[in-house]
Amino acid sequence: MSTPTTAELKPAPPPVETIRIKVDGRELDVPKTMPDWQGKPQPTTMLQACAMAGLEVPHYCYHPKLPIAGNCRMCLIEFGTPMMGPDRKPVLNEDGSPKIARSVLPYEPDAARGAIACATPISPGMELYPSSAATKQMREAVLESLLINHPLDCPICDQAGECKLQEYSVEHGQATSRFVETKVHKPKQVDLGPRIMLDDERCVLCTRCIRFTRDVAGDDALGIVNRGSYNSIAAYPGRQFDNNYSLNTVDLCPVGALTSKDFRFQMRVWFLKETKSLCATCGTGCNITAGAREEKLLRFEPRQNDAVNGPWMCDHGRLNYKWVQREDRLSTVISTRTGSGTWTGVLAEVAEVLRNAPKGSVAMVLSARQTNEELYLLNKLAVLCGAITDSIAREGQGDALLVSPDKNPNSNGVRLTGVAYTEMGIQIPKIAAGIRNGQIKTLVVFGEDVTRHGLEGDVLSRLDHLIVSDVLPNETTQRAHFLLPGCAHIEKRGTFVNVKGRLQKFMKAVEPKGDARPEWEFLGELLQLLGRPENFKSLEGLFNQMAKDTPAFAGLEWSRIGDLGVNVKL
Amino acid sequence: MAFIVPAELEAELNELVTHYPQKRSASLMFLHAIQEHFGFISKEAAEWIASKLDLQPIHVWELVTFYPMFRQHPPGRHQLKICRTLSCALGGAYALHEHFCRKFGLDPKAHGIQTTKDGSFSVEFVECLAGCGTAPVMMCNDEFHENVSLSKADELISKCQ
Amino acid sequence: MPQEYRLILKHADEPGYTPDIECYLRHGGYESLRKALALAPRELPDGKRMSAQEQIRDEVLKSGLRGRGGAGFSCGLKWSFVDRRSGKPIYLICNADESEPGTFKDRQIIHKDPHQLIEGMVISCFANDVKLAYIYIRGEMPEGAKLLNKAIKEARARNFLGPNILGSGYSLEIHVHRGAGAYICGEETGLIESLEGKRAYPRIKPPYFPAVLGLYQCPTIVNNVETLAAVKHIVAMGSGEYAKLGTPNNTGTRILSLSGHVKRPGYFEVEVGKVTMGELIFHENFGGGMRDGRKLKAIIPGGSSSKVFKAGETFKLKRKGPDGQMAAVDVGILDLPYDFDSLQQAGSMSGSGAIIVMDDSTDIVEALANVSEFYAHESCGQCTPCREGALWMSKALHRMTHGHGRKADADYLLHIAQNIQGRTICAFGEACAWPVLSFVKKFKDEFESRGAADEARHGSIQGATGHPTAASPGLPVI
Amino acid sequence: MNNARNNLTTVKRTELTFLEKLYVPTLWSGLKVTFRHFWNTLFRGKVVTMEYPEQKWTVPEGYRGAPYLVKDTEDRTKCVSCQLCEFVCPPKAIRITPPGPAVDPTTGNVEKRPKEFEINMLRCIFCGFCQEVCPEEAIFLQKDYSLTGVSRSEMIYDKEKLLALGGVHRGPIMKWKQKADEARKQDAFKPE
Repeated sequence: MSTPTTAELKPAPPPVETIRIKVDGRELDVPKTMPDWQGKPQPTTMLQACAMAGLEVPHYCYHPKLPIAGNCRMCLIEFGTPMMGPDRKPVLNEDGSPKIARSVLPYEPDAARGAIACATPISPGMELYPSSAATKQMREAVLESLLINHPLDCPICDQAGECKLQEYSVEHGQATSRFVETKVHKPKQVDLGPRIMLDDERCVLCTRCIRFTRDVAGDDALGIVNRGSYNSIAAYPGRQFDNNYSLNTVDLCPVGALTSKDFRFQMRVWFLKETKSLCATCGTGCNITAGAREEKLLRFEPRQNDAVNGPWMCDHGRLNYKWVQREDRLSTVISTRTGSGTWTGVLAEVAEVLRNAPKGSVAMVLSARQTNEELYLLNKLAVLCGAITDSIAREGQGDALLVSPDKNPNSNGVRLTGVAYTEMGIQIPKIAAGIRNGQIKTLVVFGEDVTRHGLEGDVLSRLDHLIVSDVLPNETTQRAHFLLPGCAHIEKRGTFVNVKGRLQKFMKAVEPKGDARPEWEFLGELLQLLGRPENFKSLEGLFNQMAKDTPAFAGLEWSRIGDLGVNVKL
Repeated sequence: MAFIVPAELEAELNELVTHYPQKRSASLMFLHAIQEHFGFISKEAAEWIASKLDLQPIHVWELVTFYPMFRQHPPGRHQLKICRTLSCALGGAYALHEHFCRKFGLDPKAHGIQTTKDGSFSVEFVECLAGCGTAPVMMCNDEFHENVSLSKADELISKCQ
Repeated sequence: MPQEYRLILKHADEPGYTPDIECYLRHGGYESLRKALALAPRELPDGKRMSAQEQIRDEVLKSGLRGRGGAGFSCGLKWSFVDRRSGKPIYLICNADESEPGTFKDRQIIHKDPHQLIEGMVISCFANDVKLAYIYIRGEMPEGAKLLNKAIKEARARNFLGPNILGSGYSLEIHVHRGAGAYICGEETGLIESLEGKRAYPRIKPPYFPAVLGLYQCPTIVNNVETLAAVKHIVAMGSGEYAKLGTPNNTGTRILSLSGHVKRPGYFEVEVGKVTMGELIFHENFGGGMRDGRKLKAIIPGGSSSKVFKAGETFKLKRKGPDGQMAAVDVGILDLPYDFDSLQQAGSMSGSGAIIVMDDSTDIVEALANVSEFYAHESCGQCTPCREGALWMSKALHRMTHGHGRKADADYLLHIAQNIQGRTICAFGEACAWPVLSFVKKFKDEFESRGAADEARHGSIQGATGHPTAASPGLPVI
Repeated sequence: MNNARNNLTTVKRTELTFLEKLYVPTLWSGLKVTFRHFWNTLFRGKVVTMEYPEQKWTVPEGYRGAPYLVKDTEDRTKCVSCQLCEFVCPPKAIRITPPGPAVDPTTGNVEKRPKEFEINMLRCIFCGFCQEVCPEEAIFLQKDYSLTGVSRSEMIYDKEKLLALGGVHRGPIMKWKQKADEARKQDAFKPE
């Protein structure tokens, strides 16, 4: 029990069967099988073997989490196999090493024949030549083919900067093309659905989008129409490509054919500051990369974490960032009692109120959208004031892939930090009754509009003190006597525990607006004002302190969580 | 315009489905049958087939746009398909095509399907019809014609009219 | 004197021979099937038993029958690859998608003697434990499909097909499936995809070898019409007799399709390798010589995808000399025996047995432009080199034939074609690249002089023309 | 390392001679230039200064003056807001606001224009990187070298001002128009 990172420390796996091959002349033992896109063991492919040798084989249609198509031909590599004599025994060189037959065209023994590395399994003694002249030539030729009908409109293409066609052209392409004919023109600006725009001219027909939506999202909405060079990706005319995972096709698209309407033309990607964060829309806790420029959030993209979301995320979560920087965002700290507008003043007042509150006269409603660290500090505060605490459950529709029916990002954090033990919201009627009968005089609310969860306006109006921290205005914040503007998770650091018990940390992508501050900061100050000086100076310190005090997190340290999180015992 | 499949045709189609272990396989035969009956594959037809075979309409549409024999628009009452591939080209298929086009006032340079204004004929070049030994060959609707000389072509037109 | 040897088409062109079952039965039809079904298991000297099915498969292997569809691969070997242990049903598909330009042999069998094909299929299915088989016939042969459907009905009525065939306990269903105008359906995995109701996109091999993961991911055999018809005769006459026809390693008879500028185009069934190219074109029993007293210029020996021969070419062929040793002998094009191996040694292939003859009036650039337009139209567009390259070559040739050629276009075309062959999912890459490679290499002067003349007229151009005739005629606009 | 150290040679500073230490000859040679100009201006009518700003200097070809945006011959902004100049600009003088997804269908298949394009001429160092990087030939360093204003904000030139100053570019590149024309000529698929 001393190491809660148990999920990572499985017993040593049985020794894997390996195959000895040569990659670019270097001997290498690779496992006989590797997991395929669904995780089932399949014979190791040339591409995987090259990756193990530290060589990236360029590809468009191949994606580790999609079935193999083998149509882009970009991953063609030259290879050789041990020569077999007529007696089915290997032919040997003079020095006793097996003689290798390079793959050649059967009808043209001087020309090398490539195999697609993404689909061709390796065999013992095989030699791969991913850096040979012939391989290089094959790549050049495929790139030339892909580019002849490409519109080359990088200046207006949103993919520019993260486009595989650009990258490979620089890395593997040739400087000039011989093409002098007119290009094939295809539909541009095709409205595929509410969130996706398609440019068929840019498409390299890798079919990643088709395979994703068919085999992963389970909505077989896309296909190829027409034939030959006129092939175009399309949805059925009149049918919207609108499933909740459609935007993943934008990430998958190696070129700028599929673009997100939301992000389209908003900013060139090279200006984005990318921050590792989490999606807080539901309990799944998909890992994301938040892109922002000059404190303006511009997009969320999934960040691969096979323990949680793989490389995907849902559209709803991806687009759920705009509220953070809304105009009416709470940005001033307010005390209606003194009209004070400074943190020092208001926190002093709040401390005064809580210090003088008799035991049992304080209640706290704390959102499961707060971070573990904040909940930990709030729980401390609750103990100090002898307060009754609870949180609000938020149930909704889930699906089979990623969306969880629990719409709180940190329900488990609420439980593990002791804010609510079993069922969330069970104490709310008790708090309401307490306020009604005058027993509870002070209510602390963090991140919830309690008027919509059983503590209506007339109940709140009976309170002596209503201390509220939130991000956006609502009826509760309007009634607050003390308003402490907080941060959205994307504006601060912290940790959440997802529905499956994975503790994950997130970083700060943008600065909060105005007076707004991370809650853990002012909570630390508040505790200090209440005579409970805390030891932490930073979030790291706070986390480590919390981990020591909380049984579920025992043994954890901020620096050891890593980008992909760790499993904790629920 | 409602898309209504007559009962006999539907029965025929239902029988076709039983030929295959998987329903989807029948889609090509469905398209043939529907096109034979209606002359072309409309959007409604594609959707009807899709629902009949438990497919997405895009699956059917992929086929309609892939296989050149399927039409998305009504062709002429008599469809003249002239083979343009090498043996027939050597045997005079281009002259034959031009002959038809001039006769009907169509563009002799266009290879794709062209329909006369009155909708009676449509002329198009198609690829190899597997009748190379008797070039030039052509099809008039489902009929196969070999050694089509220009005079034979005229006969064919008058027979159609 | 070279002449035809009619085995498969023995009766087809006889006066009064009709495609119905009565006529077929009168000519000894379905006797081979009876023979096959009645085969008793044989005891081998080593004590093993050889079932009837194994015996037929062994016969086909021993007969040396090579696939008549194009690749010329041993039929018996192909059958031996079938995964019989998977527990999944085995399917057999008759590839009647005869679409290689120049070929019209299968049409003769289907139209004139459909029962012969059915009988060959039933025997082949029996030999391979197939319960369900399909005939994939090209869409452009509606008449053939009707005839086959009728023949199947007749055969079923006589219990040559259906449940418990002739009381043997063996059951088989055959259905006719129509294509819809896609050349690529002749490729076996493309055909399988098409039969599954999808776009005819050939599958990647590995892992989708039809013998293991074919139709509906089950083991599948895909054989040409003529191959299956030949199976009937192998069973009828025994592998030994059959192998005596033709030449070693090129056994049996073949139906050759002769077209182009010859006096007597048509189909001829011959013993493989017993007739030379020159005899086929010039002998009065066959082509009867060039039309209008013209001279021979070029021969496409095995369907439009095979590499062209130029008149007057000679090849080094390995032949057994009088001393019994293999030696390289110079063989002129007209003395080239028409068989699988000789043509391969001459750098081309016999493909589907379609010979297209061109005389000296032929504009070789126009001819290649015609062939290239065919391949640009027929490319399925699944994989990059062929999708982009086939249309690219067609566009370049269209430009050349429309007065905007360049001297450099010869090398330009070779460059494109070389980047297609051997890099695609299926053999279509070769099919579209080979004509270009061989035409341009062998008639380079014609390409260059034409380009040079255009350049002299227009000055050097940079992509002056469009491609006004769409390479996809009738391509739908959505 | 050792080798490099051994190869070090110490260059001795040359001692000034007595005459050089006097500095008078050097002073004198400088004054000679002054006197020559004085003489030439006064008596030989050779003027080396001009009465700026009434008189203005004609700049040579290739002079790097202020960068302005240009329009094409059909009065369309050439800039497609690719933001490469913004990225490459060493003093970060350029600031582009890319547009929303509004499309102007009359301009072929160009889908993008800058909503706002600002150059802070106080920051601009006239290096010419923006012109060099521009894939659309939409920004050129022109011959303007005299930029004045009475406030800092006045020195931030906006899109309208830059376009007005930039004028029309008569270069042959009209790639978007050509693309649209080419597409219209094609059989199989036509835009619109």
